[in-house]
Amino acid sequence: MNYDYSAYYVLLSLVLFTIGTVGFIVRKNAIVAFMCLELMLNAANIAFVALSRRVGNLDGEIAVFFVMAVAAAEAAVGLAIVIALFRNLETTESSDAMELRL
Amino acid sequence: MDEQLLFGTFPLLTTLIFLPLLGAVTLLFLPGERSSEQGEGEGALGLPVVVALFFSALTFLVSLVLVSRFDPENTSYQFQEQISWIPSLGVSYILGVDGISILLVLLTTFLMPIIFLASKSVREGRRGYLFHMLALETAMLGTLLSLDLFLFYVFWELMLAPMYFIIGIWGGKRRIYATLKFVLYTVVGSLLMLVALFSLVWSYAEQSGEVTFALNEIVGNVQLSVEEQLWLFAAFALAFGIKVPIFPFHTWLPDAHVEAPTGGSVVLAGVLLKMGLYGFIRIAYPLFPEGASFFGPYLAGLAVIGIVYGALVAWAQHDIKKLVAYSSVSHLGYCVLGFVAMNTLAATGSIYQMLNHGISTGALFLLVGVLYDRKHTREISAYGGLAGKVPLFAFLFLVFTLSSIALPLTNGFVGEFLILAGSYQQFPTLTLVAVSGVILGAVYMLTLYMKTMFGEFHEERNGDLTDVNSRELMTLAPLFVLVFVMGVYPAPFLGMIEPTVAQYVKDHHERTMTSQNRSNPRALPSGGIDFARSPETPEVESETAKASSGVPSVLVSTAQETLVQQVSS
Amino acid sequence: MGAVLGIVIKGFLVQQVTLGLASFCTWVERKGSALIQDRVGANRAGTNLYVGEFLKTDVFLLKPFAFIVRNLLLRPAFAVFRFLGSIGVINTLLNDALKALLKEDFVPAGTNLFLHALGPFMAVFPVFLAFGVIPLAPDVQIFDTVIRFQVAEISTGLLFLLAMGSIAVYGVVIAGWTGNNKFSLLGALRAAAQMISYELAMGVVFATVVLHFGTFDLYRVIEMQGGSIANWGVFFMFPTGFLCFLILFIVGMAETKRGPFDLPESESELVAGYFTEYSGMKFLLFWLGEFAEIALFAIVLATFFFGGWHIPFVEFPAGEWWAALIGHAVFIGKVLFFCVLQITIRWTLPRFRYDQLMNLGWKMLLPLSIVNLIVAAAVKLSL
Amino acid sequence: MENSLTLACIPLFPLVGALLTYGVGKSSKDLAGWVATGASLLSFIFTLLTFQQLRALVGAHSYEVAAAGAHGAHHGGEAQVYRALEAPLFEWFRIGDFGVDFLFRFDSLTAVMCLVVTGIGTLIHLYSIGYMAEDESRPRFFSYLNLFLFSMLLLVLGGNLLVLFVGWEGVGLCSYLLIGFWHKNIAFAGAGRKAFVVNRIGDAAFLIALFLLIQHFGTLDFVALKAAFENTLASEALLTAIALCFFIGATGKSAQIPLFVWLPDAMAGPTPVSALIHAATMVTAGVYLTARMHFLFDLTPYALLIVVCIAVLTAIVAASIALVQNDIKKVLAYSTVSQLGFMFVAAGCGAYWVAVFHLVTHAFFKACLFLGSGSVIHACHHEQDMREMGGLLKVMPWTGLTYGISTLAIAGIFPLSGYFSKHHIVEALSHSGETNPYLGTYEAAFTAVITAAAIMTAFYVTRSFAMTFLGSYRGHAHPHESPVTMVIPLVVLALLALGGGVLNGMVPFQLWLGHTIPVGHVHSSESIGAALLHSWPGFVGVAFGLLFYTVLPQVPKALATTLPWMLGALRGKLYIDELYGAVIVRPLEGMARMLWKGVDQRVVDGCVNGTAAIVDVSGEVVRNTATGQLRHYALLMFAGTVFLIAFYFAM
Amino acid sequence: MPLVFVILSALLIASAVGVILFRNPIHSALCLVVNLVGVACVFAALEAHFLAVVQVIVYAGAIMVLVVFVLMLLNSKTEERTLSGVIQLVLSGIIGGCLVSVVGPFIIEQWPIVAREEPPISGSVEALGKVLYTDYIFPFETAGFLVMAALVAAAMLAKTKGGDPNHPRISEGKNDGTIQAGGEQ
Repeated sequence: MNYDYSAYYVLLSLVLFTIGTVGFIVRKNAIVAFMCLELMLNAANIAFVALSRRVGNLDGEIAVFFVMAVAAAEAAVGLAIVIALFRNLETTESSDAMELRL
Repeated sequence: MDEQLLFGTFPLLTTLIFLPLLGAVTLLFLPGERSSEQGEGEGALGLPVVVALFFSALTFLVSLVLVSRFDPENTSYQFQEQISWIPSLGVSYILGVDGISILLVLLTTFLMPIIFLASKSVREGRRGYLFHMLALETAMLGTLLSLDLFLFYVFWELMLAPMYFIIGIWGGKRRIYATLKFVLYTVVGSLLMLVALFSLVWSYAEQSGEVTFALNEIVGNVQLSVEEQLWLFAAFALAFGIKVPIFPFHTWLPDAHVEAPTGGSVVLAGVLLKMGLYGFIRIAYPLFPEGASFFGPYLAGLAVIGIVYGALVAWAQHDIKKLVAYSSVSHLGYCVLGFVAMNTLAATGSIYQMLNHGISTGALFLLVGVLYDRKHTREISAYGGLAGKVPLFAFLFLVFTLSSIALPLTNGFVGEFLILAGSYQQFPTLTLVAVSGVILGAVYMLTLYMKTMFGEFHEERNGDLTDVNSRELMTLAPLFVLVFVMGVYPAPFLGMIEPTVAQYVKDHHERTMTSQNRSNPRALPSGGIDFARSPETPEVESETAKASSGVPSVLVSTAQETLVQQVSS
Repeated sequence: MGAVLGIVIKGFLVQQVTLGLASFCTWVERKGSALIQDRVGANRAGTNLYVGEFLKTDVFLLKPFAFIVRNLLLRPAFAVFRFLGSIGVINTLLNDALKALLKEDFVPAGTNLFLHALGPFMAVFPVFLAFGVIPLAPDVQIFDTVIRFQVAEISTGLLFLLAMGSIAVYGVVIAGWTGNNKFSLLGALRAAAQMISYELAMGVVFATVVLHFGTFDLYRVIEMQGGSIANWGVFFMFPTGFLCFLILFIVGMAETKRGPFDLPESESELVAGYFTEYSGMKFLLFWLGEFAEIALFAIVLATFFFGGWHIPFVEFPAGEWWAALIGHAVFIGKVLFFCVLQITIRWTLPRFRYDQLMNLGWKMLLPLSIVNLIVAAAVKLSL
Repeated sequence: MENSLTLACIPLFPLVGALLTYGVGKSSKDLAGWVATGASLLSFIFTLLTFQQLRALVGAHSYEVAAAGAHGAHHGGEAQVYRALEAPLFEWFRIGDFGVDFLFRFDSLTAVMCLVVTGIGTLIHLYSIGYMAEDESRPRFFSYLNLFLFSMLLLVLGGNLLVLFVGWEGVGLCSYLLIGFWHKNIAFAGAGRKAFVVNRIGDAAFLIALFLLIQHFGTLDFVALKAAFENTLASEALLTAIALCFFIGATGKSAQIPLFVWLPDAMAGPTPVSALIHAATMVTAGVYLTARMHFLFDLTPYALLIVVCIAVLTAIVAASIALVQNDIKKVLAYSTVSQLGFMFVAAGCGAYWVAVFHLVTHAFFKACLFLGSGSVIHACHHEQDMREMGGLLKVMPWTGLTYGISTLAIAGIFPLSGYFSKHHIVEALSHSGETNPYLGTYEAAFTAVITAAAIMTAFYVTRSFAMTFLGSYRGHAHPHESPVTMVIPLVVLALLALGGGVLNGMVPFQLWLGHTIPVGHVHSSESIGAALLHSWPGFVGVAFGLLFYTVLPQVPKALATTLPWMLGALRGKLYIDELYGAVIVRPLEGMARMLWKGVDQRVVDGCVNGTAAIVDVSGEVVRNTATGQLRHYALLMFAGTVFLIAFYFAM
Repeated sequence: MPLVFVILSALLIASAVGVILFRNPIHSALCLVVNLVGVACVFAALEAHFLAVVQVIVYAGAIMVLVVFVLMLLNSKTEERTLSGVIQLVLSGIIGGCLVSVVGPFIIEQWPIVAREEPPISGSVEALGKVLYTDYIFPFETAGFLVMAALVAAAMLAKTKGGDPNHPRISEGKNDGTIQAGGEQ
């Protein structure tokens, strides 16, 4: 007799997601912001797996698999951009990259 | 309304409207403007002007034909043309002319050739100027002749564009501000009108089942609740009120006039200002009798304020054109007062005064144009004692000033007298105040005349002034003649207006009665004395309210007057 | 509760085997390199240990014990000790360990203390963890409970190895960065780049191998290699198996950053690569980690391609304890063979240039392994 | 009501003359004068012809009727049958039942007026040829004079109130043009404008009266109105209102108390203008109107009371101001205002024919006085101040003689016309109590005031005669007798002033007017002795005048020193101009400027530009949220999503 | 509340907070690594073994290495605590709190804890592989393309345009690794 604790896991993922978002908003450094993004994605993955287990089929896990693929791609491009940014502005502070502002 | 078939096979009204447009287009195909610009000397008119003149004169001829075939006795719309334009929307291309619009059409086609004659003063980009003027003429004629609400609105908006360019490009220093203000003012109003238009058509469609913009159909049988009528009338009143500058919405007029080129001012004062009141006559009053009778006294009040306010402010002006602009506000105040009084005498006077104002103010602007072409300034202080130097100019200026302050034997007096006599029946107290306008009118016009024409002459400043040359005289002569003809012998003109107006007023009172009986049974006797001439219709309402004055006249005694005071809530 | 205790015991045993292998490799390297370079190698340390006055006691009562202990116990022990000293074991294992322990733990100025310590830990920890999935001996059946000499019998054993391989990169990177000087940083960058690029080839090779064996669990892989020698990994679909072995062998060398691939800590250019700033115990950890990794790859080669504890043409009954013992010995033998092989290669081939290293990794191994995978897949499907 | 062709020609000649003079004036300036005078003469001749036709028409019935209706009831009994000649030109306009047609009607009252207008008009045309000889814009002057005649004839001949109004305003226009003739001087132009505006105020009231008539009686034609008023039951308040509006119009035109300020300033125009317009014709329009609308005024005793009060007040005030004026034309101007007061008194008492009679006689001697002063001014090279003149009788005998006769006439000495009309006025005033209860109460007071005014009139007119013609010449120009073209009109007018009284002497004047307006019973002519006795105010005034200014010149100086403030006040025209300026003109100007600057620009434009500004400001505020910081955008997005989710769940 | 869940969630939350609060980027990076491994453990706890390992390999092994790599390369300094930063932290914290407080109860009542008899499916490699290559083959291929595109993009972005003039590239054959005569390297 084992209980299904998916609700707690989803709650955990919600908390992690919120922390990730807050981090993304607060941190000025582009790379840290990017990391918070990863945090958010992982939170989503947890929820996926927990609920796929409750539902009973593997769709959730497949989704996680694809999320990881996308996260990897995104990481590559994101960091490339950060490097390009650094090369131009000599800084990784997202708050310094304000040229687009009117 | 008997459905008058197309006049013979020749669509007279459509040609009238689109002839100027044809002229405008041919203007574009003329040889390059550079060459013809330097070419002609002072005397000869440029090719574009000749072409423009030809087309406007042609239009004038067509309008003369129209007038000659117009049967004054038939009060319904004549020369009707009806083609369905956008069937899905129920919009059709309906044209028609009746006693009220016939003379305004004539005025428009009459003024345009004069404006083209006077367009010499426009130096650069004259072809564009002429193009816009011709386009404007089409729009104006279209507005006057269209009997379909949608078509009316289209032409109403079309009038704006050319005027915007005329003032915007060929205007004075602050022209951008002035033209923007003018357009924004009018557009705000007309947008409200559009909304009201659609809600009207929608509610009519609900009642009658089929969507149509045709004025004839809607006017007769649309049943709107009193409140609906009030709101819709208010929207229309605002749009038209702005165009006729009724008191609070008039501030665009002085700016537009001051900054507009001479031709622009003439057409603006001559015709465009009339469109507002024409809108009231053609659309607002027939469609919403209840709203009209409720707002009537307020409009009259505003009109009278406009008269006195316009006159006083004109008196304080230093710029001639601004002074004349404010005088227009005052004159149109009379027209509105006359029309709102809603009896045959006043309404006929109002329409007649619209014609007179077009002529006298148009002429005054032409005269100011003459001075402006020579000295390029409109400041009254810049002139003085010109009577000795330019006697012909002084004489013409005197005649048109007198026409403007409604001196008997000039056209102004007939219109003003009819308006005041008629409106006295309806709004006695307001008319007393309006009569003061006559005095103030004399004050500011004669002050203007005295400051410019009399007093000592500054040789060094105005020494080089030359009197009115032949071309300018050609523009002013027809107006000069008209002033006296319409003043001494107005019968033919009034003959055209009076029957339709009489019918219009009677219809209005009937509609007010029917809509009142339907909405609130408490019978409110219709305002004003009905001067309807047709004896055969039973004088229902005037019979009951007539005191036994024993006087053979059909008029109603003072009892009537007091009744009118308490306005239906 | 029993399972947990079992895991703890197994974990301890595996740990001892790892340390044993690591120290053996250290010794082999020290003496092996000497042998290859035709020099004597370490043979002095510990050779001058005689009993002498040791445990001579005036206390009368203790004299007999002392005598027994000195002659029966100490004297042979010291003889063995001297022998070991002469072959260099004492020098490499005991002295070096002691020296590392006693050396001053130097931390460069301006770096983050915690990270400086974390570096070596992150480098070593994943390797030891990887040993958890390796079956050291065949099962032993004792009164109806089967003992499997494998700490974690998880279905994704091989993947776990791969994961641990990728985690190891952190240690190198952090170490390099906390060294706070250009050389260590460059060393770390090179190491990281090298490890990551060779991981790719490893991944693909593992895919081919799994394609053949059909499972990630190492124990079952070895079981499948039972029977005749033909079942050995090396020989499946003949060229692919051997090719996998070859690529994996090279990748192994690269992953451990030794041998011809030891650019990161090459003395001539980068002083000591990413662990230049490390001394004392932290340096020892790096060193141990390195040798454990050599042992790890040796084990992987042995299990996947040479049939683990299987002896060709001989079958042992399952579950017997003595069979397990022989199997383990066989398995350890193979592993030692590969360790020695790696070490000898290290001391023979010159160091690759960095671009040659990268070319080899990206332009030769990776395509080869992919082709190999495709061929293997094609063949497997066609069967 | 027979139609007569000649009637239509009367106003035609001056109209054609006005255009012709201007045309001719282009070529030769002198000829213009003669053309204008010719046109005026032709018009006079045609008036005589039409007069004959009317006499023929009326003559047949006049005498027996007159005899029978000896005491025609004031309420216009059917005694006199109304005879008139008509010339309907065209129908002006017809709206519904209310129609107005351009129609001339020539009855006995109009005849008298026409004769006066065209007669004196022609004389003054003749006179102004000489007077304006050296002014180079003469053609313009003469065309304006002819235009004035045309307008005045329209006013007088008008068959209905609207045509009368056309003439009414036309005359106002011509007075504006003529007063401001020498427009180089801005003050003269200002005087012209002032005259026109003040007239316009009167006209406004006139218009209101017209509207009331249209509303309640539906027609403006005199005959129709008269019939309508026969048995109307309209409330008296209404009728009084109409009457008062007409009276305000009359005061505007005929310069009574509230609106008389423009007449003294009108002296800025050339003297013939003053003579023709501001003495003989235009100013009398008010009296003519009252006479013409007698059927209305008879029904409103209260209105008549107001008319008499104002008339008496005007008479006494104008006379007192005239006492101290030094400018010869100003003296005559105030005397005109005063005499008009006399006429309105007569009209107010219901004796319309007396008012008309005084109007006629006044036209003769006042025109003669003005022309006399004109020739004096002409001689002294436009010197108008009497203190610069003196002893001109010797130099200018003819002008002096005619001026003397007219002085006696205006003073009301027996044999001259002045006495007769003035005497009848006093008499009418004393009997006014019978017909009008209101007047009864004030009868005595009014008679006293009027007699005082008569004395003052005699005094100041003699003073002006003495200061200009008697004593020694104080000016430094060398005056000489005026040319013959100027002297002839003077002589003719002097003779008319002398014999004017005869007109009534033989009763026909009163009877003649009886055909159109109620004239009451005919008095038997009184004996010469009584007449001499009744003209005592004249003798007293003349005596004192001569005494003060020839024999005892130091008395007026003494008076001046003892009562300086009164002298100053009178000389300053009782500061009425300044009063009007302060109370009406200045505030209006201030309000105009305030309305323009304040309301128009600040309030209305303020709102318009205000809305534009609001859009600007709000745009600026919103723009600041785009800080360019990635974090801020992220925060906003996060907040937004949370809000949405919360909202979703809250639903 | 299972013990494993409590420990893991505590670990995760602590490491997550660590990621956002550490001022030195490297520290937060490492915290994230811990967090990722924690997530892998959660997957393992939820019987999704393949995902756990893949998580470690992909996230911990590849992405974080890249991140640390870049952090090292750009040696970003520790951020100093600014007032606006604090304000934003508080503000977003509050908003985050709202989110949790709003969605939390919904989650709990949406998926109540319920006893389950039949053993939950195990996320073993075979099962996942079977599903992945049958039902989800198309998304799998697109994921492949996506990653490929990302790599190309990253390469393009990070590559210095035309290389650094004074450091000619080895691959272009211009630099055989020996130090140029000019001495500058």
